[in-house]
Amino acid sequence: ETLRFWTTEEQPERLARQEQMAADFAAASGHTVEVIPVTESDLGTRATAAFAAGDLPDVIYHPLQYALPWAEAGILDTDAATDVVENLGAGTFASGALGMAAIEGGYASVPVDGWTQMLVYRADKFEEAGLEPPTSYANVLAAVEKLHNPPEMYGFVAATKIDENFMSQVLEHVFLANGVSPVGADGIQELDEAATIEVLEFYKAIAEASPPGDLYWDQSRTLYFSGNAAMIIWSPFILDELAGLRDSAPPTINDDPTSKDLAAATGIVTNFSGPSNPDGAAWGDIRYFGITSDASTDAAMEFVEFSMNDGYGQTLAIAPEGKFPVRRGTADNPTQFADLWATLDVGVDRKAPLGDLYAQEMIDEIVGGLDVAQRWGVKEGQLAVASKIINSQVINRLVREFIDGERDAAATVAELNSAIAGVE
Amino acid sequence: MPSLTLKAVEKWFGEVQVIKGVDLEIEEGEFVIFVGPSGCGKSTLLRMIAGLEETSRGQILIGDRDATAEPPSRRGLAMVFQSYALYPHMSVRDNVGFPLKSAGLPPAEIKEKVDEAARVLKLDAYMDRRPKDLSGGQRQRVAIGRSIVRDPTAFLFDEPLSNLDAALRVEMRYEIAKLHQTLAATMIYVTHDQVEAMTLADRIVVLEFGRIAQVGTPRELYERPANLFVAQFIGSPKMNILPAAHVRGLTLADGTVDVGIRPEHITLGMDGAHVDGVVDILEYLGADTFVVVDCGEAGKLTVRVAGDTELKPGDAVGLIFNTTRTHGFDSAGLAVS
Amino acid sequence: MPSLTLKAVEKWFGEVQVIKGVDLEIEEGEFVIFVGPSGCGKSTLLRMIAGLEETSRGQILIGDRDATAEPPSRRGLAMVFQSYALYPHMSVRDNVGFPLKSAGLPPAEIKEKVDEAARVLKLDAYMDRRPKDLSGGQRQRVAIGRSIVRDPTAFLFDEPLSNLDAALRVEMRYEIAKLHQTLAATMIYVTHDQVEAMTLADRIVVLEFGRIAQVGTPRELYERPANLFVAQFIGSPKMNILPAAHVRGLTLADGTVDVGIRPEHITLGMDGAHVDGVVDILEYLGADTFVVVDCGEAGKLTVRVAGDTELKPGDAVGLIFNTTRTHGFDSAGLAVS
Amino acid sequence: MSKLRYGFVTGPVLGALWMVVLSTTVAVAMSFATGEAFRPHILLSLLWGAIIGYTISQRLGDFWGEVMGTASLVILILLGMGPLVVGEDASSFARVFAAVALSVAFSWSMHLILDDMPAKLLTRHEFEAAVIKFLTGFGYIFFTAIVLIPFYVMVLTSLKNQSELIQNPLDFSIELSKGAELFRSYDELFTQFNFGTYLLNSFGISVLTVLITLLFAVPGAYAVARLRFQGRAAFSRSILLIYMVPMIVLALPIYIAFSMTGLRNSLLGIILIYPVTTIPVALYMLQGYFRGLPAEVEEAGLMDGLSRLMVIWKITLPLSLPAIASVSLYVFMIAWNEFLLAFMLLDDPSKFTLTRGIASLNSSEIPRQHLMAGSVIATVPIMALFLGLERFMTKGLTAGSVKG
Amino acid sequence: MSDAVPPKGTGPLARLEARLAWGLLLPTITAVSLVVILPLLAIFWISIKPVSLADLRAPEVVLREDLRGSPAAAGDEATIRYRLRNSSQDQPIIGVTFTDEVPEGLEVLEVDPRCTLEGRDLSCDLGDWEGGARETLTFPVTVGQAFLDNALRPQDSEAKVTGSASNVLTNTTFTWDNFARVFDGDEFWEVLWVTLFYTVFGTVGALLFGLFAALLLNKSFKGQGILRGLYLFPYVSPIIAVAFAWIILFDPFSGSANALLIQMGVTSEAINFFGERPLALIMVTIFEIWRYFPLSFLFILARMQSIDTDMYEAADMDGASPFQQFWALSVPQLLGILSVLFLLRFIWTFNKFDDIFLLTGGNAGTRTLTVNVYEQAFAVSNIGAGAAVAVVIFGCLLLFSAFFFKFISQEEGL
Ligand SMILES: Nc1ncnc2c1ncn2[C@@H]1O[C@H](COP(=O)(O)OP(=O)(O)OP(=O)(O)O)[C@@H](O)[C@H]1O
Ligand SMILES: Nc1ncnc2c1ncn2[C@@H]1O[C@H](COP(=O)(O)OP(=O)(O)OP(=O)(O)O)[C@@H](O)[C@H]1O
Ligand SMILES: [Mg+2]
Ligand SMILES: [Mg+2]
Repeated sequence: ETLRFWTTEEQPERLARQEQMAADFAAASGHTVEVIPVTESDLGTRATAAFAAGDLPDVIYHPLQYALPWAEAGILDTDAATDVVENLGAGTFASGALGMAAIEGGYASVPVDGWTQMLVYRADKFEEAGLEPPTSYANVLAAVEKLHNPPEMYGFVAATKIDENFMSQVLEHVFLANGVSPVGADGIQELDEAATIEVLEFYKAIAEASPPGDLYWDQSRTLYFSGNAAMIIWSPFILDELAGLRDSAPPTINDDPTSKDLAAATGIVTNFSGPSNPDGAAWGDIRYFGITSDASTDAAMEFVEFSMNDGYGQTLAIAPEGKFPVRRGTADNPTQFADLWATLDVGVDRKAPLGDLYAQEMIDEIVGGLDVAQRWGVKEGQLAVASKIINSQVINRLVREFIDGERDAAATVAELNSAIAGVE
Repeated sequence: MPSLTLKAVEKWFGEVQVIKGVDLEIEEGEFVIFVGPSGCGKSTLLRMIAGLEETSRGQILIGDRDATAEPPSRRGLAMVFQSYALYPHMSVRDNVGFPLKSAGLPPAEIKEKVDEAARVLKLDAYMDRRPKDLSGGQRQRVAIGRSIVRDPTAFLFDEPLSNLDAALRVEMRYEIAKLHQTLAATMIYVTHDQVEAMTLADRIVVLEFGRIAQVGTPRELYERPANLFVAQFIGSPKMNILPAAHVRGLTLADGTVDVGIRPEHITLGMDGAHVDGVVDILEYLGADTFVVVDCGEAGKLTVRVAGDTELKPGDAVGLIFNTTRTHGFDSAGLAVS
Repeated sequence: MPSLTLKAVEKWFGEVQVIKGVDLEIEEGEFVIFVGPSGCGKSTLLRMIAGLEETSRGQILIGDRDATAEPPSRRGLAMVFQSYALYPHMSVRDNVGFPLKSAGLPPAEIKEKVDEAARVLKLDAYMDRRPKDLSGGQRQRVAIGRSIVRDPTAFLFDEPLSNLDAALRVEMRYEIAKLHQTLAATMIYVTHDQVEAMTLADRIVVLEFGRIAQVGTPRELYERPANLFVAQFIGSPKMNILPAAHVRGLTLADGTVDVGIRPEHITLGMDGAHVDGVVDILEYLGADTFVVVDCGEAGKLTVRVAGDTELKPGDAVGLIFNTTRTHGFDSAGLAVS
Repeated sequence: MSKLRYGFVTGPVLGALWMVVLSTTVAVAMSFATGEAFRPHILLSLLWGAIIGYTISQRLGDFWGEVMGTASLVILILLGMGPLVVGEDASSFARVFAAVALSVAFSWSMHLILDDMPAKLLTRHEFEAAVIKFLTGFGYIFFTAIVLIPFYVMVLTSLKNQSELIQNPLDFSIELSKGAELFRSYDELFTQFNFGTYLLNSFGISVLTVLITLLFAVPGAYAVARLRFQGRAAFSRSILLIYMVPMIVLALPIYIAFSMTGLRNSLLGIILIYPVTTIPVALYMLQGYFRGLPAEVEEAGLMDGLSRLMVIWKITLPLSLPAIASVSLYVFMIAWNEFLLAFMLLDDPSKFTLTRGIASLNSSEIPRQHLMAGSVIATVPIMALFLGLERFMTKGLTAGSVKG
Repeated sequence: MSDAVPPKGTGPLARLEARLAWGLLLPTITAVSLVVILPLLAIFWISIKPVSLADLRAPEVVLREDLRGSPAAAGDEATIRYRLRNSSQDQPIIGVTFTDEVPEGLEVLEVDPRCTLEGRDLSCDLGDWEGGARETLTFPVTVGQAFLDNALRPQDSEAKVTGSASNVLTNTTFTWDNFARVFDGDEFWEVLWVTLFYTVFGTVGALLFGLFAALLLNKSFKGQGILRGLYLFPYVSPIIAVAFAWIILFDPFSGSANALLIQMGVTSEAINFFGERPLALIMVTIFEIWRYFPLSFLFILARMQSIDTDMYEAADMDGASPFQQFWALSVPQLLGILSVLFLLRFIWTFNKFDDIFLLTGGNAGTRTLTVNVYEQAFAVSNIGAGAAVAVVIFGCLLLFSAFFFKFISQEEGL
């Protein structure tokens, strides 16, 4: 069989690793795998289109937000995924990750890896200015107040490009921090007006402390790397290039593109809180292998099992800094993969294990976040609905319009409520 | 058996009738010229004979074969166009040989016939040039060459000389006359230049608004025009026409309304003048001078005098008609004799 | 004081010399016509006078003002173009009034002058039409009207009649002659039609390859051509030229190489024939017949005889020249007397 | 308006405006070339421009006077009091170069503008002639700038790397010393991003589109142009009408139909659909040309014994080669540049056309010099074609379309 | 002699010609109607159907079978499990049945009441299904030696499933919801306004710039050909290349244009050209002008060069100054081509999709009708709504075309 495998990890180096794994799989099983990169922002449309055309690939590597909607739309063969999980042993997976993809009678997809979103900040500047780490709205705003000094230093680089997933992620994180969710136990629920207004005003404040333009991960990282941003929100994937291990995205804070100075000056926060939710929340993302309804099921299952077993090391090694194992080990050795992960090198052009680059407590903070990370609708069992709302990007759009000053906060909340209700 | 016969031929463009019933027989070897003012339907009639225009009504016989429904390629006629219509992408040789090649003749035979035509038309020197590298007269000759090679039943010419300058036109006219003498083929020729018509034709067909006004030899048309239209159309400067009432001392047939007299049949002199007038303008042309005489109510008359006349504008003159050469026309414009 | 003077005027297009030093004086009120074969530089010379072409060398004086460097708008001349060059989007009235409007005249004055021009040219009936709704002759009249309104120092005409058909051309020719009589203005007129030149001009300037071949009245040119070129260019059919060696019994001036004789100065007859020949072709034209006689080494000669001649191709004839009307030319083509 | 018509008014006014135009031009050009800070000083530009305009219009100096004037303008600029302000850190060479370029260009062009203009009262013609020369100069600079700048940015961005660009977005100077390293983006596109395949796909598809289009359009256009039949006029119009249907309206059902028949995401589907979008254009262009061919040549063919079809083959086609070349080029261009359908219908990188390939460079973590390098790769062939065959291309454009 | 009425019918030569003409046109007509007419009809059909992208695939029964329990020896117990579900969450499937063959060596102990077992042929009738229905059937079996020998698993023999579902595309459910959705709220009017702004200013701007450029190049000088070629670049380059070049040039963050403006002191802070209302709309309009002025330029230049120079010479003689000539002669002469260009460009600008899609994706107040089609159909996956917008566009188009033909037939004699 020839399998087609869609992956959102489309950078050339990462693709190369996946192709290597595919080749190993081919050697082991005789099935060849064609690795097809798909831009993450296109993934939803393309999968739907391919489904309509009866032209789905066999396996899709996809983020959490698609798992349940796709299962519902019939794109995923949930039975196959369930069988894979069973074959591998449900007990070997981190229960949170598995739970997020659970459906009636099984699992939508097979969880692969995950990460927690981080608030990355210039610890050195914070210290200089005598600021508290940015663990809450108030702390962030205080830091913005002190540090925002464009164009040398922007207080924040907030996501404002509405068709990028990145903005959805950042926004959800900020909403969660203040305990606001569009879904409740019974599905869609009205947003809490007071708390939402706090979120909106906060986001507007950090957007105003950002450079103009449609911003997403790219500008956030570039500005932070050039030393022109005090705070950004980013995924752990930043950790290797932050330490100067990747030439195509070097820190430009000084003349040495391999400098580790910036890494040393950086602090990290995963659990973030707002005024209406003092406990705060972390935001995590899990990636899954979905087996599609058009797949050659047996071969596809074999491929997924291989990737989660013998190939798992390679899967994680694509970018260990952002791929924490959600399968911790096998039945025989329950910590096999967790141990393996700890030894993997990060970086592209230069390599080093994470432990060489960052303090252990920082790594623990990052990794530990995954277990407590939240998403809208997970607790309530309404993840599918929440995913649809996110995928429709209405929240991005309306928040952006609020930032642009088209509406006031209260009107925006009303608009948000009606737009969210409009997502069937 | 006539070479070509038109029977009550009509042509309609939509609701407009352009050829209004033409009957004509053309004999083998005859040189027939269609003349008439612009828009009278000369080209249309020729194209109907060629098969390039559908015949709306009536019949066209080639020999005794009814060719009305035949496409042009089957009629076996050759045509020379006003614009020459040479194939710009082919050499002269290929242009001339093209009809033979389309007919599928063997190359040797084509070569022979093309060389023969080239010899007749003195084209040898530029057989390998493209049409664009030829002068107007040469192009015209190539176009004729292309018609000759096929030995057509008849040649059709649509104003073949009108794109040439005056000197060249005289020369080519001479060559076409020679060609007709040599080939003795049936030729139908359209022109609006009456000099061409007079000098070349065996028979002239004068068309007026899609109808035949008169058919006859050049001399017949010049000397015995059947109606006012032909009288004025043939001859240059044109025949003077004046109301019979204003002419003194002419015996005229009954019903004569207008009298026609050509400029060369008037002499100047006071005695026995048929009309009097004042010299208006002199047109000196070297050999002759045309004197325009303003005769008051009789209108302006043109008189041909010798080139070296001593007349001046304003001189009073009397006009004496050569009475054997006057023409009378009735109220419908038809000649009375 | 002459109205217009050209002094050693030259025109170069890049490396090519088109006008090769022309000197000419044109008197007030004179009608001067430039003739010559196509490409000899007639239009170029006229456009240099108009100021539409730069003068490469030499001077152009208007009155006694040196106008060589003036733009067209300042020269105060008016020009009528071959293509009429009417403004297609303006009514006749606006076309005629345009020069006045450009000059910023008040509307009332414009109206007056335009109406006056319309009256002279009989344009009244279609003052509100667009040029495209006019016939050729009417357009020509509008173009003339546009020149008249400005009271120009001189009128320039570039082949104004060549786009008209034969009948209309005769008519407009008559009108231009009349107009010149009426306005008595200086007119410079370009044509390649020698009939126009002969009938209209006070003085004809014959150009040959950018040089003046001869200047003179029509009669001078016809009767005393200064060289072979003028002799053959003026007169239709053109003058017969034959080598002096083949003519019998003519007393010729020293150095005469070629003898010229016009068709109307030859009579047919055996006795005392200067040349013998065989009738080649007869061109019957009604009033006259032109007989082309093949005289062997003397070449083909054209003879004008009466229209009703009884000659046939192949008849042997003798040609008797009117000895007072022969022209002698030396080896350089210049007339010898 | 008439007040302006004095040499001593028109001269300074045009001089002042022209100086603004030129100093802006030089500032932009120098900024783009060196990345250093050059900017026009509008007030000083107006002042100096007016002064020089006045001197030239009044013929106050001889040749040497003008040279002196030009030199003092150079010095003024270098002293920072001229129409052009140069940043502190600019190299002295760039500084001097800019000053000299501006001064010489200004003096020389001001001369041309005011050349034929008398010093005192102007006629309408003289005044307008000077204004027109000014506007012409401005027009050339303006259009050349707006056309060239985006392409300049495109090409030079593709040769730089991300961090260089971010540090100084104006600095397009390239370090030739980097040699082949400059073309790293191109190299990566071809080695890692499959651009070789895209190029081949695009080329193949475009050529096939041209061939299929001609196959359909030539007979159709001939029929519409030459043959008389009922409904010809209506047909002629519906060609234009079809030509006006927006692609996106068609793309939707085509997308659906292709999805359901499995033609989506296949090169076959693209090759099926492209010609149909170009046939109406080609038909329209060719019929225009056929109409312009002399009917008599074809009639001569008929008289010479050919059937209609043979006439088309042996006479019309050879005669329309230039038109066919134009149409082919134009269709090739459409197919090569086509983006929407490729974007909607193609998913697999192995099947991408160039435009689709570039689109895929846009939204990933791919540095933007790659995006620009991709753009350059797509643009260069069409430009080369265009420059080489400008005559045909322009004819194709005018004959065929007002469409974009 | 002759009748005064034209003959009826066509002559033989005309018939021959007409037949040939239709023969030559047939391939084109077929192709074009397949790809243009048919889709247009489809658009109308879809616009009144409640259909989203995923509905294009009719619901079907998805079945998976496997053997549960890992029997190792003959006599072990296991279960054959059939898991079935309706692939659609909302569409019903009627008459769901399946048949399968039980592998040799498996002894079925108990048969579900909805199923019958004859020999080794199993057939089940599951009745009608609602959307989202799923079903698991289990059959306890004992394993015989034959099974262990053959190593044939239950899933190796394909089960045959029947069940009919109606396809939204072809059934008779109709709805006006799509149109309601399109016209609902302020959004439509905003989109319409944006479209008109973009179209009118884009068209007029391109015409004016084209006119200016044509005036510049309407004289012969050295390098005229090169400049003409150069000025056509924006139009002939691939849209995607120039659109991205613009995006990068005007990037608020690291674009050269902003850097330049800041350096020249025009603005102190970077301007977000493509991301800010109403600047984004103005920018896409400027882009449109930039990209299409070459076309107007080309046409106007061609027209200018076909104007008789005699006319200008006559005006020179008549003493008209250059501006007078421009207003009194050139402008009226160009009016024809300008109006034709205006109409055509108007229609095509109205139809334009790629440019805005690439530049802003329809954000920041630049969503035109065409971008809306894409948004509705693909971003929101609601094909029906997309089709409804397309129908609206098509309506506008017909309106323009009627106007166009009425006008153009006078101007150009089309
Ligand atoms: N295809 C056509 N449709 C309608 N009318 C036509 C067509 N062709 C010719 N006519 C009309 O038929 C009449 C005769 O045209 P035709 O070309 O035969 O005239 P003609 O005598 O050859 O004139 P000319 O000397 O100018 O060539 C004209 O009034 C012309 O307008
Ligand atoms: N702009 C030009 N550039 C180069 N050569 C030119 C130009 N205009 C005219 N000529 C050449 O100058 C010569 C004279 O041209 P001109 O138009 O004056 O002739 P003409 O006597 O008016 O001829 P015609 O009777 O055909 O109008 C011709 O050989 C022509 O080719
Ligand atoms: Mg005709
Ligand atoms: Mg001329």
